Amino acid sequence: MGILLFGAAKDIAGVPVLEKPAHISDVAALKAWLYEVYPSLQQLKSMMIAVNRAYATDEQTISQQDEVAVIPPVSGG
Amino acid sequence: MGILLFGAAKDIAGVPVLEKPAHISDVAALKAWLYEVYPSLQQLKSMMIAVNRAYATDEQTISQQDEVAVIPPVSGG
Amino acid sequence: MEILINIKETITVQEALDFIQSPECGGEVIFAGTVRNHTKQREVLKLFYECYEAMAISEMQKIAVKVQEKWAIQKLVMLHAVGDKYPGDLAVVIAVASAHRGIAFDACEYVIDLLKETVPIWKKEFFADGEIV
Amino acid sequence: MEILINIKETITVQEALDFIQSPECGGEVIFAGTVRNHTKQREVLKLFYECYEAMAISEMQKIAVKVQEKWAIQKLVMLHAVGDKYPGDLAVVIAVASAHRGIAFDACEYVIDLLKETVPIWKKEFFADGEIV
Repeated sequence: MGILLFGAAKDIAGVPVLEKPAHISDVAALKAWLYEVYPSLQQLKSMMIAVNRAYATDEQTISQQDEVAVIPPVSGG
Repeated sequence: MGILLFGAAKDIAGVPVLEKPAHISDVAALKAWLYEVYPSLQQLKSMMIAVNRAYATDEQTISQQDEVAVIPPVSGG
Repeated sequence: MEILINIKETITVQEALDFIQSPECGGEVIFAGTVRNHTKQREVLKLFYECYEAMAISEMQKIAVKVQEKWAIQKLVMLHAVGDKYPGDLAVVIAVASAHRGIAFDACEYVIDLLKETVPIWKKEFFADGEIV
Repeated sequence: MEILINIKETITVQEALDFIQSPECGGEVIFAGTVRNHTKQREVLKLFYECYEAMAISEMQKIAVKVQEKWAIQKLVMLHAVGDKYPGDLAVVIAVASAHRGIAFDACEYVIDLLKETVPIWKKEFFADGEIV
């Protein structure tokens, strides 16, 4: 599955979904890859990764079947 | 003016208004007189006197022109 | 601070909302007190609220003054029902509008707490077992 | 605890009230967040709310679980609007019903605080001066 992008992260990437490179197997690696491809993401106050609709730690592994999303600082309410 | 009675105080006295004896000139004297005439008022958790629509202290004087009321424990809300 | 104070037979949350909602305020906190069908496990048939209206309005105004001294609140509503009230009926509505939600919560709770302590309104409870307290 | 969670174009306080008001509960606390016509003195034309809906619903459910662990709340409503919202429009409604008003205030404030921290919803602000943030 692709990587879903929301809010400011979507604006920075310019697209709502990214293809996940096959070699990325955990959250830390995904973040590093995102920062490399879109350096502006480093300007976000925070960038969380959600795996299967739940906030994930850097150590969490990611498989091809997982629903992965990039969560910039939320601002609901 | 008469003395207005509300809530449990009105139920105990059995009337909504009492004639104020002319010799009563402060809140403490009014309370003493009320307790004497209606001893059951002593069963109330509290009995405040309002003079001109504001809670009054025992020391406050009462004139014939004042609006006086007996305020048992309130239970609004 | 704009203030709406009212004591009458029937009150609604909507009239409180209509008064406080405005594009200037971001946060509104509303407390609605309804008649419960039980008190300490005993079935309640109805309540009867009476009030010393002139003094009740005056005490509510005093609460509004205290709120104004403590917090930057834009709008405050205090509504209280009187007469026969049945389970599910609204007895009281407090509504507060402020730019900041934290103080709106604080002010709303303060108002209902103080109203229950100082405003001369009395309820009589009519229980299913026949007792009236 | 009965729970109503909803994310949609238009929300109302009334639907929250309809869900929480019951003769079993004495106290209802409602928080309504409306779009303000200014942010830090700058005029706001509109907000646009987007959300990661499946996860937002899941995070709202997690908040409900935490509320249930902390307090004896009977009913909880969380509504959030999405799409274009103009000054005065409702953005969020939280409603809590409980037999005791103190915990209803605590729970309602807890829910809105946590919702703003954890639920994946984002707003874009469209300012009168043309900036979009």
